[in-house]
Order: sequence, then C-alpha cells, then structure tokens
Amino acid sequence: MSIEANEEFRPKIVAFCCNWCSYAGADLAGSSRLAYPADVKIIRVPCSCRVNPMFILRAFEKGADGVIMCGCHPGDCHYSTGNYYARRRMTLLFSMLDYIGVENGRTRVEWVSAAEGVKFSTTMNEFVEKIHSLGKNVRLGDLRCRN
Amino acid sequence: MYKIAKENLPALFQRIAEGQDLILPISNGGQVNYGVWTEDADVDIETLKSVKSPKDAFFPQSENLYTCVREGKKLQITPEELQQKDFVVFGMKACDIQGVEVLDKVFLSEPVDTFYAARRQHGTIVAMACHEPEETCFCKVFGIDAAEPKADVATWLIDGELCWKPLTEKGETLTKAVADLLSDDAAADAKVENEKSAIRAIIDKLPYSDLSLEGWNGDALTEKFNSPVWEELYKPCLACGTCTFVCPTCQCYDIKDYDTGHGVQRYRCWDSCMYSDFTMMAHGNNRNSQMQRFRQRFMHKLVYFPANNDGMYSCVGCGRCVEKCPSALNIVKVIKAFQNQGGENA
Amino acid sequence: MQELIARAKELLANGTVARVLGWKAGDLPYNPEPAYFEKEEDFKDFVYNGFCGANLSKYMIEATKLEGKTLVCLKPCDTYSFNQLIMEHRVDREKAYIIGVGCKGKLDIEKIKKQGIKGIQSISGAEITDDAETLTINTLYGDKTIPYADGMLERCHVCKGKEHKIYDEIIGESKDTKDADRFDEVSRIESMKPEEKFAFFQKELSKCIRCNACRNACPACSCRKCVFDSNKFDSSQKANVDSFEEKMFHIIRAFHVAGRCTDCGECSRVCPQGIPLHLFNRKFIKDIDEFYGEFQAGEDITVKGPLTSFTFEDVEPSVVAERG
Amino acid sequence: MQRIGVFVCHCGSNIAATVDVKKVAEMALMEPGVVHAEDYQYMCSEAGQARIQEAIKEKNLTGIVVCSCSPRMHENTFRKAVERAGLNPYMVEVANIREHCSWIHKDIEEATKKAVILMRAAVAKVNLNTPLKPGESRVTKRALVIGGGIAGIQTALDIADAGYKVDIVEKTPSIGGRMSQVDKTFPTLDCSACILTPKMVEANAHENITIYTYSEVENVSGFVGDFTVDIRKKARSVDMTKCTGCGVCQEKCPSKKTPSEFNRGLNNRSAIYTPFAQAIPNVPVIDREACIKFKTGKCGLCSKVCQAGAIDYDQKDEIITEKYGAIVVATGFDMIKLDKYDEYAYSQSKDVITSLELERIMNAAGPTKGHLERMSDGKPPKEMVFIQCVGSRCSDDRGKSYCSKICCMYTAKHAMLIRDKYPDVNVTVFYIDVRTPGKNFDEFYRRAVEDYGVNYIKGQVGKVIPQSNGKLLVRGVDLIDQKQIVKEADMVVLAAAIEPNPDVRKIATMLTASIDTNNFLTEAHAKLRPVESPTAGIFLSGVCQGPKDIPETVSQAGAAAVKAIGLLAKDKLMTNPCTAHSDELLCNGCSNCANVCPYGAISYEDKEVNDHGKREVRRIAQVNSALCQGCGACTVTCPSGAMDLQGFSNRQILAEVDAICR
Repeated sequence: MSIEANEEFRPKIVAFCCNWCSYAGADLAGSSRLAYPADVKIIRVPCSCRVNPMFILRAFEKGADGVIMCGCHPGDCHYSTGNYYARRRMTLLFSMLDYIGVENGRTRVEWVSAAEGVKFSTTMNEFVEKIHSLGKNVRLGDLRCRN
Repeated sequence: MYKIAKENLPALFQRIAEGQDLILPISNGGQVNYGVWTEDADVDIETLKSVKSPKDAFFPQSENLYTCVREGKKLQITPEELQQKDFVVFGMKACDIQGVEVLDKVFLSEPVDTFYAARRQHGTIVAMACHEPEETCFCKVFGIDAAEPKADVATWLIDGELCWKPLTEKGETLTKAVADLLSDDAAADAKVENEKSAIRAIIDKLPYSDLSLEGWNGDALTEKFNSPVWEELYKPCLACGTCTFVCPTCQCYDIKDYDTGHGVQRYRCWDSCMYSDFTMMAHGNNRNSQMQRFRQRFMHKLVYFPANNDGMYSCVGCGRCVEKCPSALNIVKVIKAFQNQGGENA
Repeated sequence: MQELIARAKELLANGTVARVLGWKAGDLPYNPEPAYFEKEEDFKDFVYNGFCGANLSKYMIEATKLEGKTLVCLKPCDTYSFNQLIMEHRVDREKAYIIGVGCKGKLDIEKIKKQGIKGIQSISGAEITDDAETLTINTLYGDKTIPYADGMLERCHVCKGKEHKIYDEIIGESKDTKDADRFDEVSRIESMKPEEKFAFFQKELSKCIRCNACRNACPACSCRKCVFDSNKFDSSQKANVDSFEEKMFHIIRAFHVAGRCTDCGECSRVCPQGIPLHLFNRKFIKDIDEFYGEFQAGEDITVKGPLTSFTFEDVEPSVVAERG
Repeated sequence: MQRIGVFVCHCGSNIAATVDVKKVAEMALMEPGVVHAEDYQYMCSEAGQARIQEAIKEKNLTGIVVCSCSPRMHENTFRKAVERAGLNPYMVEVANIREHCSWIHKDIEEATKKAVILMRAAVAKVNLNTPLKPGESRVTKRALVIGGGIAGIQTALDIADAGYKVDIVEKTPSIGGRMSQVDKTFPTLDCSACILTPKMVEANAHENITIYTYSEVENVSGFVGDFTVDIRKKARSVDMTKCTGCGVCQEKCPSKKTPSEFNRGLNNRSAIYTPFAQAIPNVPVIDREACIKFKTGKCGLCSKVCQAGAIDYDQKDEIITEKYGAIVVATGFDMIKLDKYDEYAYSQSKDVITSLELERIMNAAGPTKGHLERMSDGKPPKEMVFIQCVGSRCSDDRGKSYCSKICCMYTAKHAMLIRDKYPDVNVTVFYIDVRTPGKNFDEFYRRAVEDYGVNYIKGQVGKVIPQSNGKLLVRGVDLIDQKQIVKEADMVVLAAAIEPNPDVRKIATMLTASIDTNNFLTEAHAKLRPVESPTAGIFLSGVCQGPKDIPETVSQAGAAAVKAIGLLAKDKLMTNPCTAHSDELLCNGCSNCANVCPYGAISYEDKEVNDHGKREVRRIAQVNSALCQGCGACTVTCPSGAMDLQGFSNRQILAEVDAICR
C-alpha cells in the first residue's frame, strides 16, 4: 500500500470497555485530555465477560479494521471472575482468527484500570498505529457493507 | 458429427469463454462443482457427478433482488439487473438437463420468474453423455437416456476425443463460433453409437434401474400422505439440507434482507424443506415435526409435482442424495419402503 | 454382530430395554442407516460393519425422552460424546443401556470412490468380524482391492483409543487404528504465512453450501435452536451470500463447541463437500491443550470444561501475536 | 419503532468548543426513529432536564438519547429526570461526547464526525431498549452465623446489639472455638480465656441471640434477604432445659478413654462431657460412640446420678428450619494434618507436638495443669526447638502455598513465656523469615530475642530423629552462618500451617459461595469488598476468608456484622434490573451458564414449555434476579443465545457495533 493511500485510510476501530475499569479509564483519559485518534469508538459493556465473539466478528463483518477489548486487570474484576473467562475466550478466538489468516494485530486485549488514563490513551494510540500499518481489513468483512 | 481431441479442450474452453461466461465442472479442494471457467481453473470433465448439481447456473444458491440505500430518511431502491450476457454450461449430464426441465415448469409458468427466464434465454447447454454410470444412478427409472442427452449440443467423450453434435439453433451458433477447433468426422457417428450401447448396457445392470414407480402419482395422494411408513422412514434424518442443496430439481427459496449498514440488500437463497423454519409464518409453521418436513420433500417430488405437471416427476435419478445424505437416507429407500409395504398401505 | 443381535434381542425380550438403536442394512453395500429396532423380526435387517460410522450419541437426546430404556450401540469414540451429553443434561443416563460395540476403524465410501472405484456391486472385508486387512470391491467395471486402512475415515487414523468411556456392557473387540498425529495438519497450517492460511481456508470454505450437515450431525451442536437459525443475534443465515458468512458460521460453530467438542469427526464425515471441518475444532483443542493443559472433552464427566473454568495464571491473549 | 428524542449538551464550552453540537442534533434527525433533536447549554441543569421532560410530553417520546458527558457522571440524573416525566428510567442512553470525544480531539470536523457516530450508536441502542423495572424482595430481619468461635461470637454480638435477631450454629458442644484453646494471646500476653469467656457469656445471655451448639447447617435455600436454612440439632442425650451443669455425670461416667478433642488428644475425656469448664452452654453431651449405654445397652450410670433427671437416651436429632436475611460464615480453621511430614517425627514421638498442643500444655486447665513437661515421661524439658512454617509457604503439594500468618507471633509468645517461667530451658527457633507486621508485633518479637535470649536460627530443619535416650536429634541448617546444625532437644514444637475448617467446602456449596483452591472463601472484591462473598447476602468473618490473628478476626467480624446489619436494616431490596434472563424456548438446560455464574444466581427447573405447539418438559435455566449482578458471563457461554442480559442485550450491543461500523 502506498503512502498516499495510507494517508487517506481512516480505520474503523471498535473498543469494548467494561463499565467499571476500562470505561472509567477512558473517562480519565478524557478528563486528563490525553488524546488518541478519533477512529476509536467505545462500546460500554458491564464486564469484559459480556463480550461475545459474535460481537467481534460482527464488527469485522460490518467493516471494522480493528477490534480491541479492555477490561479490569485480572484479579480486579468488579464481578470477581469475569475477566478470567473473557481472557480464555479472547485468547482462543484471536488464535482462531490468526489461524485462518487474519492479521493478528487487528485484535487486541488490554487490561486498563480506572486509574490508568495514560495507559488507555497510549494503548489506543498504539493500536491505531498498528491498524494503520496493517491497512484496510480485506480478509474479514462482508463485501456488501463496503461502499 | 464433429470432434475435438481431448488435449485441445483448453483451447476450446478459451474460445467459448471469449465474450461469454463458460460454466463447467471444476475441481476445487478435491471436490468437483460447476464454476466459471478461468485460465487456471482445474477443469474436471471425467468425474461423473458434481457435488452440487449445475442448477446454480440458472438458479443460483443466492442472488440479489434489489438494493436499497438509505440517505437520511430517503430511500433509493435499485432493482438487480437481469442476466444480459450469454453463457455456456458445459458438461451437463442428461439427468441434470431433465432437472432444468423441472425448474422450467416451476419458474417459466405464470407468473414467470424473470431472473430465471433471463438466464435460460442467455444460456447454452453443452451436454455430455455419461461415460461410466455409477451404482447410485437411476435416471432410467424416469425415462432419461444418459447415453443421449438432449441439449443445445450433445457430446461424448470417447477414447481421448470429444464427439460434438449440435442439436438446436443455439447449439449451431456455438458450433459455428468454435468451428475452426472442431473437425468433421463421419466415422465418429459409429463410435458414438457404440458408446451409447455400452452406456445403456451398463445402465441396465445398475442396481436401481429396475426400481418401480408404480403407484406414485397424484391419485395416491391421501394414502401416501397418511401412510405409517413415514413415521419409520424419517427417524435417521438429521434435518440438514444436504439432499435439497445437491438436488438438481429442488426449487424452494427464501427471501431475506441483509443490513449493509447503509441500507438493505434483498436477496433470495435456496431454502430446504428439511429445515425447521421452512415456510415459517407469523403464526408458526405448517409442518412442525421433522416427519412432516421429511414427508413433504418426497411427496412433492413423487406425488404433488407429477400431479400438477402432467406426470413429470421432480426427481431425475441423479443419485446425489443417495451419495451425500449423512444418514444414508434417500429417495430410493423411500420408494422401496412403500414397495415393501405392499398394496395394503401404499 | 451375531452376539450383538442375540444380546439386543434378549434385552428387548426381557423388558430391560424398549428399543434398540443400531444400524439397518442399506440397499447398497455401503449405506446402512441409523435405525430403531423394537421387535424381534426387525433384526433381520440389523447390521454392524465398517460402514456404520454414524455417532449415535446425538440420537440419544431424543431417544432418552421416550418411554423406557433405549439400547444404544456406541463405538469407543462415540462414548466421549455421550459423556459430554450427560454433563450437559442432554441425555438421561438412566434411560440408556449402552452396549460398547467393537470398532476396528470405520470406512469412508467417498475416500474409497476417490481411488477411482465406481459402479460398486459388492464389498467384502468390511464386516466387523472379518480380520481382513484388505477390502475387495466388486464393480461393474471390474474387481478392485485396497488396503482397509486406505478406506478409513480420517478420524480413525487419529483414533482416540479402543477404550469405551461409558457402557453397560461391551460386545466385540476394538482396535486402536491410530497411525497419525491429529494435530499434524493443524501445525502445518499454523506454520504458514497469513496469506497462505487465508488462501487455504478461503478455498476450503468456498465449497460450503450451508447444508448444516456438520452442525446437525454434531453431538455438541445440540442446541434446540441454533443461533444461525434464530433471530436472537440478528444472525440467522441460510446461505453464504458473501464469503464472510462461511467464515462466521464455521468459526462461531467451532467456538460454541470449543471445550465441548470430543473430536468425534462427524462434521468432516458428513460434509458433502469434503471440507476438513475438524481442522477448526482441532485448532481449539490444540490451543486448549497448550494453554490450559491437556483436556479431552467427554473423558471425565466430573471435570469442568476449559471455557467454564480458568486459572489466575492463564496466558494473555497477546500470546497469539507473540507466537508470531 | 420508538419515538426518540436526542438532546445534545454543550457542557458550556467543554463540548461545544470542539464539537459542532448543532450539526450533531441536525444529523440526529436523520436517524430512524428520531422525532426530536435539540442542543442546550447544560443538559444536566434543572432547565436542561426540564427541556427533556417537556419534549417527552409534547412529542410523546419513548426513548431518550443524551449526548453529553460520561454516563458514569449523569446517567442517573437523566434517568431520574425522564422518570419524573413518566418515562421508564431505563429508556435513556447516554452518548459520551465529552470524555470520549470533545476533550481528546482538537479538530472540530473530526470530533463532530465522531460525536455523530457515538450519537448514532446510542440511538441504535435505545431503539431496542425496553422498559425495565427493578425487582423487589423482602428482607427477613434475622441473621445466621455459622461457627461459634471468636469471629462468630463477635459478629453475632454486633448484629444483636443493633437490634436484630441472630442465631449461632456451632458444630461442637460449646461455643468458644480455637481461641478457647489458646492459653495467652500475643502481643499483650493476656489470658485468652479471661477475655473470651465474658464474650461467650454475653452472647449466651443476649436476648437477640440464640445459640445452637452441637448443631450443623444441613440445607440452605433461597437468596439474599430470604434464605431458608435447615439446622440439624444433633441429639445431645441431655435435656438442656433440665441440666444444671453440676458435672456429677462426667465424674461418674465409667467410659473415660476417649481422647479429648479440646486438649488435642493429649489426655482423655469421659463419654458424657463438656469440652471445657467454661463451656457455653454448660450442658454435657453424650458421645454415643464412646458411651457404654449406647454400645451395650448396659450402664446408665449418668442417668442414675443425675438429680435433675436430664439424661435422655432417646433424644433424636432435631431439624430446625428458620428464615434469615443474611448469613455470616465464621467457620474458622484447624491445623493441617502432619501425616505428610514424617521427617519431623510427629507421629513417632510424643515429644514432638504442635503449637496448639503446647497451648494446652501451658494452660493451667490443660492436661498438665500448666506445667511444661514432656508428654512421654512427664520430665521438664531443658532444650526446646521450635520449627516454623511446617506446611506453610510450601512449594510442593504436601503443604500450603500461603503464609499462615499467626505462627511467627505465637512462637515468639511461646518462647518468651517459657523463658520467663523456666529460665533454664534453652529455646531455639528455626525460621524461614520472621514476619511481624502488626501493632507492637515487631517490638514483641525483639523482646523475645533481646530480653529473653531466644535463639533464632534462620534456616530449615531437615530431620528430627528420636534417640534411644528419649531425646530428639534435630538436624538443620543455619543459612546465615552457612553451617549444618545438630541439636539434641527434649521437645520439638511444630508451627503447623492452619487451613480452613474442612467442613467449609460443604457449607460453601450449600451457600453457593465460592472458595479458592485452598478452601478459603472468596471475597466479593479482594480490596473493596473483603467481608462479602460474591454471593449476595453471604458475609465472611474470620479465618474462613484467610489467615488472621485475633484482633484482625475481631475487626473483620465487626465489619461483617456491619454489612449484615446494612442488609437487615432494609425492608425491601431493590434489585438491579439489568440482569440476565433465559429464553425458555431456546435454553438447552446444559448448565454451562451456571458453571460460570459467580453469584450462584442460576438454577434449573423442569418446566413444561410450549414450543410452537409442541409441549414438553424441559430443563430450563432460571435466573434469580435478586442474586444476579448483571456481569453477562452467562450470556457468552450460552451457545444458543438463550441467555441474554437486560440493558445490554445481544441485539443492543450488535446495534451499537453496526452503527459504529457503518
């Protein structure tokens, strides 16, 4: 992909954030004015364990270029154990996507606490950059949604 | 009778594909299915049966009907264009061609299905005789002659040569377009006659060729429908759609909408009477047990269809369901089960 | 087979069971079908041979709802599925009488035909009692012989072993037919470049006709209504209109059975397009084994599945990217 | 289709400076279902809320989207506002265009574009919102405390003092627990019995406390606020209403060969017994395994000597069923079994003892009347060795991975007390680390070393070998001096690891309270909710949650009491309406959801369902909305999608995904 094309490319990125830690971490990033690209759009879920692999595939289907899931750090889940289940689910799902040839940089999990506004912002900056380097997602999407 | 050496077939395909699509059996991942010819396609005309029938060429598994784009609160609706380009289907067998006749009865009778009609109009069928029929074949039962397929062009693959005989105007046109690749050979007629007899001889020996369809007609509707045999027959059925999707005559479809984010794409796709949501309506389902759905498939093929179409069965004996059913069920077993039942129940 | 029939008749006669779930001979040499036998005379059609590949566990979901006990013939690998169904309360153990039937590897007629064999009239060597190492196939186009192992289903080459995990009694001997590692193909794909992996699956999945045979034959896919048939997720699909939908269906299906799939191989056996669907399930099994410790679904009904349990020290999802 | 109103907040210039709020409102009107859109300076102000309320009434709005600051900030404000206008409070969605947009982006065009997308996602979600109503459940104003040790007693007293009824269920014949076995307490060295006994008496006398000793919890059903518990009151064979506690029966009982549980088997007790003199209740029980009357049918001596006629050989176990609003677990601990530690010769020599046994030896009411002597020959020891961390901080599966926390301090206490009372006894302590965090703890330990001359050696003991001369050869290492140490000791005291009472597993299962791999009960949150179980209405007191000393236990017991009181003080519980629900037509009854539910909120019921005319009895998951906290773990584990979460349903989240990606 040429540099010019890259400049045109504005990725669509969906971030699932748990209500108790990561969403609050994103709020803190906001109130601390820690910028990250507007390409990231956050969906609030009660817990990372609410994130169904179906949601992630659906995002790709409809044209997302990257999907990131954030939750409380292991051990700090508001519901005690939710993120442990989420961790296993996402590990397996990401591994499967990698296995069928989807670039593994398009999916990511990051644990972000309510106090980690900086980490939230850095993570999003890194992730957007990664998606830029991968370019448009062409392997995992429904062509009918492209135009 | 024309002929062409087998090694010259790629050139023939290339020629046909100039300016029109060529659909023919292609091997992909170890399975042969009809697909659009490309230069690097792995064409396989030796394998007798494709997994799916070639009916996709005229009635694809899914096709768009119209596209609807939303801008604000305005909708813009664009109907899908009908087939405009000519195309050739190469290699269809006699049974599959009879399958198209069945589809014609459904889609070309009023109200005409314009999508199907356009494809029929633009499609030319080059048939191939069945060189070595298999034990799952029972086309003979439906009066089909696998040795002499009826199409726009009939062909026979004999000893490294493809014998070519145009039968219709469309067939003549196609033949003219490829004439320089074909050679006229009067001696081929005799070879073809030999091949036909060989094929027919084998067909007579096939295990299903003596299957009797006695009693399968519209008159027997209620007895067949109410027979206790269904209750036994359906039990191994897993309710998958394999039989319907490999079948050259199954014609049911569902119409669905796909949310593209900026609008809706309305499409139709094959449906299967084996599915629990087949013909689901607001009030529920007409057939709410698998026995009923199973019965529907065979009653339709062997009783309802002939009753409405001058005795034409909507089974052509291709034997794909015999080969592919995960539970080894098939229409032959159904026919036989009623035979064994004797006169009293059937 | 005669011993099995005699015992089944006896259990039917003395009222222990109300019906027998086994196989009925087909009208071709290779197409027996799963069938119920309720009367002594039904047994004239009873057959148990190398072509009886179907995993009857799934039929037991409905069968154990019927009045009285159902005798079911389960091969060693089928018993894992049955155990898994017990764990998930989908079958009633009390309503099942399990005869563990011997197995020496099951045959794949598609694979046999792929070896250029057609016009089959009869096959010998597929009988379970026969110790023959070769299959002799009489066809309209001449007689053919092939080694038994060359006609075996893929799953039998990676046989889980000859031990029945649950049974009331065992009739017949079993043989461990394993001669390959079940993860070899998965490892081969894992070592490909992303574009090669993508091309491989694109090619395989493009054959999918969405007949749902894989799902409907699968003992783990026992949902009353599949998400792909219901509007619960706005996910109902009837055809793969776009190549994405093939991937969505097979990934989600594999994910839903992850940790529950016993690797019985029915999905690949029944696929009319010969898609190696087990490669999805085995990928999850391989990952689960590597990440969370070896786990065989259906082996031990007291152990929680890997996706309904966790440890504090589990690997992070970033392992996928780090592995390269 | 909803009739949706979209309200875009300027937040002064916080949003309006970077987001074109008018444009967002304008774009909102293009969305399906949106019939009203406006922007305003401060949506959260009284005036802003009034505008929403007016629009609801004027335009018959059924769903509201507020584009403003984080929902964590004002979601509740807007919910209350729409509720006052007659709309269900859960018909509001907030699009966070401040923290997630205006504050982090500089470019107006870009920020506006993003704000529009966030608005669309909220509109798409609210389109699928349904009115939700919090459930209500009643609270039974009575608490149950399981375990009658110091933790249980303290919790019960605190709850009772707040005016609520409390029942204590204690497995043994008396309350008091481990603390009653302890001689002195660190770091103050006051007598354990002297501080515990008054509490026991107070609990016994408290009008709000009922004590069931020699009783066990048999079954628990129900949920927070409304538990029903069956308590098995084991047959005591003594009528508690008649017994005067005179003790004659115990004296006369001819069966005196049963090892005393209270004295850790160091001496024997009679078949009819009270575990110790200050037992509460002071009513003996007959140990039917040991009693001659029960074994042979002959004897009956106790009955003959009992002037009160309290002996009742025909007494049967009694099941008491009671309702509770809250349950506190205070099941305490025991020492681990030392059968895997043969190297310390615990089972070979009577002079190798555990610290708790030493407590009994040093106690004036103990087997040796408080005289320090060897259990083998009654001789006073001259050389004593203490071995620390026996089974604690253990890396293999013989012991426990955790630190038992109390051993360092009680060993310092023992060493000090011995050196004080018997200055001629040499005391050596082998330790891995000495851990003394706690008020006055390190000072206490230093006194043992500096003032009392206790010999602390950093190092482990490899083997204790009983000698023919009756002494114990202790082989160890000194890690600091890097040398082997061989010592001849008269007594060896093992600081055995503590572990949760083995019964806790059974109790946790009944309560659906989670326990960790060491059988400690898991707290709802390790930092913020340390005395609550993840299962609502279950509270944790004392060592059942993790190793603790007495002051920690008492303070945690008080904390658990406060949490329980907080619950009991409510007449009704309002439950979070964002709970999981299972669609009975889709549910497979497979139990996978229950396996991942941290709250035990999911149970199964055989229910007749009508599946499109097909009637059958199916095993269906039922969510108890009083217990469900709405995490959603179950929804993902459910393959058929039968389990869904209100307020965050599959379709709602997918609608947001679709809106963002379009």
